Amino acid sequence: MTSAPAIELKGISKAFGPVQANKDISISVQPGTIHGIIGENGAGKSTLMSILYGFYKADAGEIYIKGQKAHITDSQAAIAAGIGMVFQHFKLVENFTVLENIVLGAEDGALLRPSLRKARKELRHLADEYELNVDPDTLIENLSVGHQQRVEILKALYRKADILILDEPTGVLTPAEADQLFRILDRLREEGKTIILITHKLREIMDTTDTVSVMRRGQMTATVKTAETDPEQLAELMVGRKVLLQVEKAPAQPAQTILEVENLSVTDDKGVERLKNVSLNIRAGEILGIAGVAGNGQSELMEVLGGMISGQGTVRLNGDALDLTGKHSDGRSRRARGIAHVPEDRQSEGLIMDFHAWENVAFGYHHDAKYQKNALFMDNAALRADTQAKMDKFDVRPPLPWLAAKNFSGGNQQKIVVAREIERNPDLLLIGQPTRGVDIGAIEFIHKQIIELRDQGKAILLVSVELDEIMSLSDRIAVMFDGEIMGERLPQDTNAQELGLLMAGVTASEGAA
Amino acid sequence: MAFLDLIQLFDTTIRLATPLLLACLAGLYSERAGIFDIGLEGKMLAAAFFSAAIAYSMGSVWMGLLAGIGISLALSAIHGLASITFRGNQLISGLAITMLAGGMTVLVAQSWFAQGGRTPSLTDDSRFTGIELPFAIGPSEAEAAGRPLSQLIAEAGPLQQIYSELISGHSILVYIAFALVPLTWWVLYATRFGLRLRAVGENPASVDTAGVSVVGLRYAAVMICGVLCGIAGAYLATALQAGFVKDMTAGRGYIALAALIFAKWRPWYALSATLLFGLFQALELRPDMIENVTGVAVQAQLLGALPYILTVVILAGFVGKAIPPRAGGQPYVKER
Amino acid sequence: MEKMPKWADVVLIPLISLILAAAISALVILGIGEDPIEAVKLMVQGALGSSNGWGYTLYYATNFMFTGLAVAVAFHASLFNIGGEGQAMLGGLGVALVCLFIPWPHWSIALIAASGAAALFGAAWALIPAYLQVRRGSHVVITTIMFNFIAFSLLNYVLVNQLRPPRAMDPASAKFPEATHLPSLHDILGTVGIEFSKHAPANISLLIAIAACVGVWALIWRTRFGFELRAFGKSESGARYAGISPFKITIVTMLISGGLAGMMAINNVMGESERLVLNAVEGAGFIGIAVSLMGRNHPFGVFLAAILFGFLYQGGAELALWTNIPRELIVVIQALVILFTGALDNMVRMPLERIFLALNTKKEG
Amino acid sequence: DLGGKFDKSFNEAAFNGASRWAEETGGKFFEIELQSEAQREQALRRFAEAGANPVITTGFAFATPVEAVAGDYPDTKFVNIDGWLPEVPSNVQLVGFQEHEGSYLVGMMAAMASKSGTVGFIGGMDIPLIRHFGCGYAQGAKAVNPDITVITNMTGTTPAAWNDPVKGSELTKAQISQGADVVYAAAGGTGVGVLQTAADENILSIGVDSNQNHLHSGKVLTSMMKRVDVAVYNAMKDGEALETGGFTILGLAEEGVGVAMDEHNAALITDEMKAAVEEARAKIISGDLTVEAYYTNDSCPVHKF
Ligand SMILES: Nc1ncnc2c1ncn2[C@@H]1O[C@H](COP(=O)(O)OP(=O)(O)OP(=O)(O)O)[C@@H](O)[C@H]1O
Ligand SMILES: Nc1ncnc2c1ncn2[C@@H]1O[C@H](COP(=O)(O)OP(=O)(O)OP(=O)(O)O)[C@@H](O)[C@H]1O
Ligand SMILES: [Mg+2]
Ligand SMILES: [Mg+2]
Repeated sequence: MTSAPAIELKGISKAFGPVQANKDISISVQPGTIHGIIGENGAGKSTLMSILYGFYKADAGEIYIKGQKAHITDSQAAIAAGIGMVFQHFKLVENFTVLENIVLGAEDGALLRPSLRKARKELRHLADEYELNVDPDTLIENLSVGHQQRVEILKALYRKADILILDEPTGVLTPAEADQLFRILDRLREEGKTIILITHKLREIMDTTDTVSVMRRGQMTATVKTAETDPEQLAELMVGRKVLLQVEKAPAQPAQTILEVENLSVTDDKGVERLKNVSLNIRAGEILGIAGVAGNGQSELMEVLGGMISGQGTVRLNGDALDLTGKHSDGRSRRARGIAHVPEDRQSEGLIMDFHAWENVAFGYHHDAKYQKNALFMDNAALRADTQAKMDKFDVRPPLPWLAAKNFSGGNQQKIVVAREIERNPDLLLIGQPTRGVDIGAIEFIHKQIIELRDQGKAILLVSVELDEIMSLSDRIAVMFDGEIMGERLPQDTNAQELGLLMAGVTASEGAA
Repeated sequence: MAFLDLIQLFDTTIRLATPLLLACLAGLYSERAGIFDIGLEGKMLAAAFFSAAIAYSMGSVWMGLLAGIGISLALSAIHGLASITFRGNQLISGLAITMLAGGMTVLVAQSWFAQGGRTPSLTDDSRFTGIELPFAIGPSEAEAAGRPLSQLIAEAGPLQQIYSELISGHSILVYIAFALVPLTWWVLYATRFGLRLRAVGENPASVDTAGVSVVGLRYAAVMICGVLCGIAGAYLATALQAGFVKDMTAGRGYIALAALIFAKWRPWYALSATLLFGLFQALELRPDMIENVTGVAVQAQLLGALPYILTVVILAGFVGKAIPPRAGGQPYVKER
Repeated sequence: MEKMPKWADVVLIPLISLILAAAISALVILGIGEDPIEAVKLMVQGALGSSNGWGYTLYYATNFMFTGLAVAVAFHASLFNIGGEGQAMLGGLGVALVCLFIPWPHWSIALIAASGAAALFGAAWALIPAYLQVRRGSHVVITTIMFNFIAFSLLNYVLVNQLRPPRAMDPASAKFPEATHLPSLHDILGTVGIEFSKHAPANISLLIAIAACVGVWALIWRTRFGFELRAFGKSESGARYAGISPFKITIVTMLISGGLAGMMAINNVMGESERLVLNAVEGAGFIGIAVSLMGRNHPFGVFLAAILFGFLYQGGAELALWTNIPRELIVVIQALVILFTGALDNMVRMPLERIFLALNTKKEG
Repeated sequence: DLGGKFDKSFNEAAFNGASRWAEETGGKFFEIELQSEAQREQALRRFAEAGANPVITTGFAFATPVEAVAGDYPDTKFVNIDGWLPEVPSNVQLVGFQEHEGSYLVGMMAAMASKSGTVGFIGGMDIPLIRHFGCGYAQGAKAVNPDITVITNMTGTTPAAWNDPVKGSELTKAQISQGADVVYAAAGGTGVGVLQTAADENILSIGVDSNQNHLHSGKVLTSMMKRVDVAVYNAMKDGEALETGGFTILGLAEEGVGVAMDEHNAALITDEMKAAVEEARAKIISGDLTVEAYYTNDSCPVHKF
């Protein structure tokens, strides 16, 4: 192929205040191909695409579209250049109809009615052509996530985009929905459209893309033909060194049952049942891993056990029932009972970003007797000393109790949370996404801590969307789909494929049938 | 209670509801675009003063109206600067603007006219007077007949009473205010601008990624708000009254805000809400009417507080739920 | 990495904002044909030049400490209490009832009871908006605005129909009995041999206000409740994780906030006018917002800002007395301070951050 | 008082009295217009300390502060107009007016001028003083026409009622719709709105305190003048010689109250009116006719408020 590249980026740089999100990035993408971009959390993928889409302004660099230098000053210019983007977080107006969302910004004139009429016709046309069916008159808030994504794609197509950027489109989709998405993408590629696909999932990259670029810490580390690479190489490029996929650990020695969960259900404030009659138990000295696509009830399970939301059913800790709805159903009561909780979202839940590190080390445990000076006041000096000790032990860098949480890097923030929870010496540790957005060194460290806690005879409930992490840490694996436990497996008796099917809601029997 | 009494009560209601309606619609544009505005009161007050001051000094009420709109726009620009450009706290900005207007009007009025913070009374050309609609019994008929207008109307048939007393005889600004209701509805729901305006108040990122300027839309909304507050203020000082006195808005901006919540940010509901609150104000002036009808004397203080109490009740969700535009009050930040 | 050193945030930004507000105020004074330098001289002379001036300055400052603390406490829990005005009105009612209807043997006991009543009434008036926010989802900002108006109507009703003595014209209560009159600064300082103006209204409430500053500081930064309050204010989801009850924090914080605003009444109602007049609060509830913003929500900052505003108030009164500058000038200054420190904060902050960032990178480079 | 210096009525009259004294004698006077409660005492003290003598205050709200301050400045004389105190300190003079007498006269004129048999009264703040005005007015009107309807409204219960022309205007319209064709405004700055609306709607109005006939020439029937200016002027003229320690009551006899007749209302006043008013005036002064004061037992014999 000798035609001009559909997209060419030269020397793109972008800083957000002190954070250098993109550093001198150059890539070129051929027309009619699917180009993958992978990279760790925070590598700068979304930023780069947002620059291409005119959402952010680059500090330096040039953009060429079909060989022509383009001045993409805002999204309008990007749309005019034929670029469409489906953001990681959808940009839809929840209480507008599908139709209104589609015409928004692409109206034909000052009056709405002709635009809407035209869009309705065009929409029917697009639906037929690409199998993108959605009811134009439904409100967005009444659509499933998968359908909302279709609206986003339709928005781009309606604007005649022939370059389509998708930012982590499958993170929120079921495997079936994801498969359908990839069929649509194939169709679009056949039409000659150029697609940029951002994802964390190596399988998707291998299956669908023609070429792939790897980003790390704001820089583009490599661009290769998909056919000429393999997942191991990509993973290595992504994190900058060989990944230790296997965690070293001794076999579990489970003892008495610590946690018993029977028929636990959670209904959210919209009345949707998020957790459906879940039953499980964990014994002392074992790690139960929960696998599943994000949004299938794992968060609710953690939250109800951690006392953040209420639920129905029975939960026993060391044989005594926990209060699930009443006065003692909050996080404080859970901690008092010996449950520690590393939440999935450390920035908005696990830490108060504006608090000093020493305040965060007391966060949740601020009623502990050892932190009190007297009946009235807290003992801040003791707290700071305690923090210093924890920071040294967990190798938090920099080891300064006075620093505000927001001024630590993600991995060190996570270490503070993990230190706080593990050092409490709980009977049960709930730990969600322990290594999300954490660098590889910290991952290893945190994994080691989890195993050590297990070996001290504690029960651990681990939730992670990283299948690798689940497989390598857990002593037993439960798979959740749509609020239910689809099945339990032992890591040594299963493989990613089987788990993947369960995660998609396909049970073994169905699979066989 | 006689029919005519009722008509007259409603007539008063219309006059008193007009500034509330204008301010309420002003707030509607701004808040629908996601900019909360508790500074309606201040903008009205500043506009009231400047419209009266300019109308007096130039002898033209239209110049006064323009001046009122102008000063209100200037305050809107400050609000826009604070809440859009500098992404500050919209509530604090609104509050500061109201205080600024409260202080500045008196300060300027005192140094300009030296009449203790008021403007001189406006005479005929420098104020809006009632418009007599065709076929209505108005002052000219009264003059011709040489009898008081009230008598002529009392003798007319009920339809003519409604027409002459209730519908005819208001100042042009009243008719403009009422015409603004369907206009606002149309703008909001039938035009491109309206779609974008509503979208920017719900999810500004959706507008931004659609290639439309969030800042531009929000400024436009804030400016429309300024224009309407300007008219509201000018109405107070040059139509309802003939001159400015200190603090003459007397909390109307806040009542309008209450009405806006009551109206769930919708134009037709805004009309009903402001008419209701206008009726409360009218009844406050006619305690005899309530007493005649209900047989109990209602405390004037209670009537005065009713709009606020009702708003709290509505806000508390005991009677229908008022959900504000989702992005309301939050500055749009795309880069931290 | 911090974008800016702490001292710049705590000292430099408010200072620049204040200078901007002062500069515009000076322009306003010039605009109405007066001399700003003369005006400042007169204000300083009138407010700080004599013990009488100080007495008034401190009297006003006492009011503002209470209302400023009220706003600041709520701010830490991310609640914006605009209802200080109404809460202080109700506090006044509490003080009046206690002073009028119970025969007190000594001012000290009366003061304790009146403080309690003031705090109770103010807190009660804040309770409803707080409850409606946590349980019914109505925003305290709007409800407290509404409650200011409702408080005014209520007070108006009570004063006109219940508390106004026969034959009196004012919507005001009768004078409180002698036994409830509080010692003024003159009396207090007299005991240690310091001459102080006899007539200035500053009174023992000042000491209570200062104690309240210390108390609020300890509450916010030294107690478990303060810890929870600040955590809740910074991150609601974090608070939910830690088992901090939003209901408890919101309700208790607003009670404290309303109570502090109500406590203002021991200064203006019990200490100064010694009767309850209709507009006793005179906007101090709103000034509390300016004071809190200016003082960066820290009790010590509130203390300093309250004195600054007390100075502005007394100085402004002097201006109105001896020049043609109306008292509304203070309202303008107050509005400008709120505008610059509160709403246009980023206008000052963004360029400063850029400067510090540039300095830092240079240092590192 | 809080109505503002240029309310075209009460406060303005006081200011005019002071100005007249200043012009005539070349003396100097300090003045301040208050917006704040705590300031009342402060201002009194500052004036007293600055050597002002006498210190004159207008408005009943000053009575209490004057009482509080007076004791501290025994050498300064204080005057309060309209105030009432149970005990008058020795250096304080309280000036009161027989407003009901003047109001009686304008009530008579209103009744004579009314064609509809309904006259109106719009008061400012609802306080005994204003009812006192209204009561005299009603008595006068009923004296002329026993069947006359007198409609009364008060603007409010707070000091803001002195300064709310919008309400004044709406109340006027409400009274007009109830048939009133003469309205008497005893409402400070609010009266500006009353007179304005009356003129707009082509009915007659009656001003108060100052002579307000000129505000809408030919539309203001008359004004019930309360010679605050005279009281202020006299107090200033007397200076240190001012008698204190009691009440001064200024009635028709002392020319403290009266009706305004000038070129602006000449056309409206019939000879019959003039004669009736003169007669009543003479009778009241001579004591042949007593106008009941509202204060006597806090109610009005001919009207229910
Ligand atoms: N609007 C913003 N303001 C400030 N910093 C930002 C902003 N958006 C991103 N960043 C920062 O820029 C860096 C790159 O972020 P970006 O979202 O591009 O990463 P990503 O590769 O898309 O990560 P993820 O896989 O988590 O989506 C991160 O450190 C992030 O915190
Ligand atoms: N003037 C101020 N304005 C705003 N925040 C402040 C101010 N002074 C201190 N803080 C903040 O208040 C918190 C505690 O302050 P505090 O006064 O307790 O500290 P300290 O007394 O100096 O420290 P220590 O607790 O060691 O005695 C810290 O988060 C600090 O950053
Ligand atoms: Mg991303
Ligand atoms: Mg009419």
